[in-house]
Amino acid sequence: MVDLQVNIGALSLKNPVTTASGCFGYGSEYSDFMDISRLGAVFTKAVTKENREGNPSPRMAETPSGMLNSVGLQNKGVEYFISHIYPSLHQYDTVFIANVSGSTLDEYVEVAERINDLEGIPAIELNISCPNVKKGGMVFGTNGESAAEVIRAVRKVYRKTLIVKLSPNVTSIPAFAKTAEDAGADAVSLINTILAMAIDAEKRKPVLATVTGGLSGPAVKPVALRMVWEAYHSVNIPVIGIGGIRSASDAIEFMLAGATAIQIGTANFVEPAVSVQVLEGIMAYLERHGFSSVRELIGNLEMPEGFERFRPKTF
Amino acid sequence: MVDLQVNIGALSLKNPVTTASGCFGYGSEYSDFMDISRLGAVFTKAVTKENREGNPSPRMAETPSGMLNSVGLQNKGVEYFISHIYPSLHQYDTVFIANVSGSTLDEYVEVAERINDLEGIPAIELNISCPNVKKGGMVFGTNGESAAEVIRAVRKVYRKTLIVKLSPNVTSIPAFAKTAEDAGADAVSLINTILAMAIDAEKRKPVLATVTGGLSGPAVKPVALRMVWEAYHSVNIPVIGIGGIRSASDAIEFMLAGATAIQIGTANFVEPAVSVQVLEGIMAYLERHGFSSVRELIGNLEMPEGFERFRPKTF
Amino acid sequence: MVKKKIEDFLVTGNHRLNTEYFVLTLRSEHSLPAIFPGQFAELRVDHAGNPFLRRPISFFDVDREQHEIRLLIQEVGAGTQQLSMLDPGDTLNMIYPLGHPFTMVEGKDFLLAAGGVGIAPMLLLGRTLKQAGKRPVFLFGFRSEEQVFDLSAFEALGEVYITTEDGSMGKKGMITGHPILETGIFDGCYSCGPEPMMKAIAKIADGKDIFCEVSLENMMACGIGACLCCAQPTLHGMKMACVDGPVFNTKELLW
Amino acid sequence: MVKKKIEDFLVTGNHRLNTEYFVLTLRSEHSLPAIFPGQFAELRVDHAGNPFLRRPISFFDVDREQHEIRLLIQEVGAGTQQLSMLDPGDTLNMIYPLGHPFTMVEGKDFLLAAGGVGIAPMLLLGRTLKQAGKRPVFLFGFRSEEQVFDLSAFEALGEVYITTEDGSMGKKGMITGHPILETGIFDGCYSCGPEPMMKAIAKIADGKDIFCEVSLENMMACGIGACLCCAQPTLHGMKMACVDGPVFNTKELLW
Ligand SMILES: Cc1cc2nc3c(=O)[nH]c(=O)nc-3n(C[C@H](O)[C@H](O)[C@H](O)COP(=O)(O)OP(=O)(O)OC[C@H]3O[C@@H](n4cnc5c(N)ncnc54)[C@H](O)[C@@H]3O)c2cc1C
Ligand SMILES: Cc1cc2nc3c(=O)[nH]c(=O)nc-3n(C[C@H](O)[C@H](O)[C@H](O)COP(=O)(O)OP(=O)(O)OC[C@H]3O[C@@H](n4cnc5c(N)ncnc54)[C@H](O)[C@@H]3O)c2cc1C
Ligand SMILES: Cc1cc2nc3c(=O)[nH]c(=O)nc-3n(C[C@H](O)[C@H](O)[C@H](O)COP(=O)(O)O)c2cc1C
Ligand SMILES: Cc1cc2nc3c(=O)[nH]c(=O)nc-3n(C[C@H](O)[C@H](O)[C@H](O)COP(=O)(O)O)c2cc1C
Ligand code: FES
Ligand code: FES
Repeated sequence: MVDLQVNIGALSLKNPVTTASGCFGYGSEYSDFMDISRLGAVFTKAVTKENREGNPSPRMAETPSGMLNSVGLQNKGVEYFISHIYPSLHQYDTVFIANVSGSTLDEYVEVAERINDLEGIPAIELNISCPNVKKGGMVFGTNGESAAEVIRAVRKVYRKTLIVKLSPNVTSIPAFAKTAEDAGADAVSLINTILAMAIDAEKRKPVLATVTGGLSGPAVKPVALRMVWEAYHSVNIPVIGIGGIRSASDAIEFMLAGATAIQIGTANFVEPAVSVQVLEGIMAYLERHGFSSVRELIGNLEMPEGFERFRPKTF
Repeated sequence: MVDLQVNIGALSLKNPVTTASGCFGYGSEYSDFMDISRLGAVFTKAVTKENREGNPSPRMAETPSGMLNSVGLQNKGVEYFISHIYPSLHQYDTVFIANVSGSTLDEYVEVAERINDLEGIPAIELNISCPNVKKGGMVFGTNGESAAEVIRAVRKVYRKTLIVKLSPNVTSIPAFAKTAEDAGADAVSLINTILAMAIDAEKRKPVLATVTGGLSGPAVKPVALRMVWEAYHSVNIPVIGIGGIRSASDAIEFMLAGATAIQIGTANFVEPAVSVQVLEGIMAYLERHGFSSVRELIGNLEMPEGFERFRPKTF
Repeated sequence: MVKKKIEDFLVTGNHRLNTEYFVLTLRSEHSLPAIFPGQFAELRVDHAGNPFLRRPISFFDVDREQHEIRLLIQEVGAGTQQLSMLDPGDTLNMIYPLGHPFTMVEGKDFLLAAGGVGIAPMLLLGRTLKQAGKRPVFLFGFRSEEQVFDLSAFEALGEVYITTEDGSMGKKGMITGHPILETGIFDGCYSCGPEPMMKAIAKIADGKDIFCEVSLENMMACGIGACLCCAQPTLHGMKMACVDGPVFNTKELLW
Repeated sequence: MVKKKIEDFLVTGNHRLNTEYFVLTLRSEHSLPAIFPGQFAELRVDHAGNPFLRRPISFFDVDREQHEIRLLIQEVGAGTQQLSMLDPGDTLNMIYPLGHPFTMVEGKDFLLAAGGVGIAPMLLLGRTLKQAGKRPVFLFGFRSEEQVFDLSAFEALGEVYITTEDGSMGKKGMITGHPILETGIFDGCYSCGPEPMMKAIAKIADGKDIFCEVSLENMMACGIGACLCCAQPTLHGMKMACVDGPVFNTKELLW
């Protein structure tokens, strides 16, 4: 048997296959289709301080090889999470990582602090990249100073593994990855969705009630892969790869680009058991290629000779 | 007959359907399949000061609903353009717009100056957004000061319609659109390709010899549409919409988002006569919906009530 | 709760009703789980990845003995067009059964009012009502005669009234103008179709103070309550059309 | 220059040769334009948009009387897999004829060396040589016997030698180790297949100072010289494999 274990900061995952925030509920939604306990981790739907109703409908639009969403962090708030959801998570033998969001710095800090007390939650993912809320989210994640500030503030109160989720809607991923590292993050995860838009030509209206939404799915994979590769070469903390993964090959590509673990988002909607299929595909690949540990894949990319002569320097 | 004419600065185009730089050669490549003279304009392949061999192969990778290219501005230089290509353009009854590129500010200026002298070329598109060259291109287009500097310098020597082609690889499109406007551009065109990457999992190598390349095709359309909409609301000069257009509906969506004209790129490779089909589709749409001029479509988007309450302010 | 399944069905029939509608017949190798009227399935249209998402389609009919289900589908875009080209012998992957079904309530006489392809869930609903000893009355609206198909399966269950917008068949106009709405005496009504139609039915039901359930459409990505895309605001907060619906009591809606 | 066309062909046959290879037969309503050996077509695989780009495939055979062309295709990925599922009666959209063909030169005896699906352009080339009164000799490399298919069409044109990597048929090893390369006396050779194989053939030809042309693969987006994706560095600068090639004289290449 190949060794599948990977480390994200102090946190050990039994394998690198995890599910992305907002795309897997809190796990139970998928329990009819697969064994949740086989996952390396589950990243929960965003948790905010208060109950949030999210944005008006329509919140979804299909696009070529992808989709837009403008859910807008709908969730019942951190108290509900602690009292109603957290207790049910113990039934699964996997790691749950809470996706922490907020509209203000204080909200982020408060939620992180509350979750720090939960023994069964060994890590949070700080979501400073949601493009679907007026305040917070991407507004923090696309400004270097705000990003550093919120990460530092959360770092002060949060003593377990702190993962910062980066926005792709920036000029320089290396700059934001470094900001996260310097501000005390134990890992970065990327990408969140790309700010995008769909229009109904016949009705001459935007499809989404919020006009813009976040693009996810296979369409964004090439962009995500580039950003993960850039982040890997810019920081010394682990990188978690996200964006359009729907096959073992996709997952392996992200690990070769430098990801220590990967998250599967939109693909769950199309194939509810896709995460287990990806895990099995990775195992078959490792055996076929004679690797003894999945960690040997991380950043294991043979670079074409002299490629640096041809591309703009981004890190 | 509906009125199809649109204006880009001082330049009048007989219709808004044009072909994108690097995706239509110099027109003649497509003359077996369609009547080039039906186009509103043709944007030529990049023209640089000297002959450029471009990047090593492989230069292309297919991705979900899109492709990566890393051609790298291959062209025979401005002298060759003037002596060999320019004379042949007169045979077509359409507007040719030269896509001007360079590695240094001086190169941009020199090429623009040479092309200013060509009577048959009424406009240039300043390409400060190519992601596939080490120097110049996107390096200018992702830094506000460099962008302003090169546009101002070109503006000084170029006296006809100056279109600036923006890079999508930035945090704020409105900022760069305004920079272009302030520096003297008569119009902005967007988007150029999104910096991206493809990996061959079996070979554990990047697919492209340059590692990264530019993503184009239907996959990028939702991102491009959002950026065109943002640009339209940020500046008072016309916006030319580009990115993943392959049908009349796509083209109309861009015009509703605010584009005065549109460019078709990658789709030409799949359907060589697609631009004429798009033009005919637009005409049918205008008649079906009772518009008398295509200009009535520009920015003609009914906004959902109160959407500003839900999305981050980007302009 | 019935466990949701993901399963490859065998296409055993694909029958064109008219230029817009067709009926797919699908067979399972196994006995079918309990399927209630108003529930739906998420169909995987294409394995090449375009369209990318699954398509939600209601159960039109269920034949437990043959392990067969039938779907009534209207061709509206790329996904339903690809479904229309399925041939017997092909397979179709489905996630099912999904959603909160129509509720059985006290009373005897029920109006089942539907427009266009909203007719789909009404056959199973009518049959279930009839089996429970109730009397379903069907009121269906079409654009014109060409859209109307063989309704004998409905006629076997109860009276069927028809309206067409152009008057080419049945009563001219919308179903909301049909006299049965005034003259008929119902203990409740069920509706599926365009939103303005359902709202009008809901208003009439409200006026008569009778039970009314509607099946709502919404853009769905997952169909199982995971993505939170199909939001439906209700008196009791934001609900998800795919798990809390698609059937809602109109009293709960903020209409 | 022959005008390039974009045309819907009718699929009249789809014949499986083995687990990997199949031959598509396509018929035009019109007489075919001149098509030369080594040229290719860009096939539109799918109308749903995935795979997104066309696929370049060489002409395997041309029947001018029947207005038919045949393509020999190896199933390697999603695109060729979809092509393998075409049935007679389906249509297939092609842009053709594309590319710079093999050149006819002075001399009588020619070696046509190919590996795997590189065999595709060799039938039309062999026939053209034979019609010009020359003697084609075929040397084909396969992985193993299972990959070998009926080669009688080639045998009708000239001698056929075979190697398999595992020795299950013909001579064991690569074609570059076949004795005919040493013992045969040729005025030139043509090659298509994996690059190392073509390089070895080119080296041998160079040693004997005879004419040598190879058909190169490259990633192609447009196939007509517009995108500049299929760059091939040559002694005379950067050339495009789709218009300046795919056939190149090895003297021109920077090998
Ligand atoms: C619970 C439910 C049950 C349904 N039952 C039936 C049925 O029994 N028969 C039937 O013909 N149709 C039914 N529909 C509608 C059906 O899902 C859409 O017509 C279909 O998804 C359109 O797909 P397309 O690719 O052909 O069209 P597209 O070109 O994708 O879209 C055409 C229109 O269909 C709607 N649509 C597209 N994708 C979705 C989606 N993922 N979720 C919801 N709506 C979408 C949109 O309004 C869009 O404007 C049902 C919808 C829901 C939500
Ligand atoms: C001039 C030319 C003639 C060819 N003639 C034949 C032929 O007669 N018979 C035959 O079976 N094959 C031929 N090929 C190869 C054929 O084009 C590829 O095998 C096919 O495109 C693969 O598509 P896919 O979707 O099945 O595989 P994919 O999964 O897309 O790719 C599998 C491999 O095929 C290659 N490939 C994919 N797309 C392209 C493209 N657009 N251009 C070039 N290579 C690509 C890549 O190396 C890739 O790794 C030819 C290629 C060229 C350039
Ligand atoms: C419907 C939906 C809801 C999402 N909700 C969240 C969220 O609450 N918090 C978050 O950090 N990311 C959220 N995301 C982003 C995903 O976690 C992921 O970063 C993104 O979708 C890219 O991955 P994918 O292409 O695999 O889906 C959401 C994505 C989707 C599609
Ligand atoms: C093969 C290729 C070559 C390109 N070359 C250029 C170029 O020389 N100059 C330029 O400004 N843009 C170039 N582009 C970008 C396109 O003009 C266009 O901005 C982009 O492809 C997005 O549009 P599309 O999705 O319709 O292709 C190129 C794109 C492709 C695919
Ligand atoms: S469709 Fe995903 S929650 Fe309803
Ligand atoms: S494939 Fe476009 S130039 Fe050759």
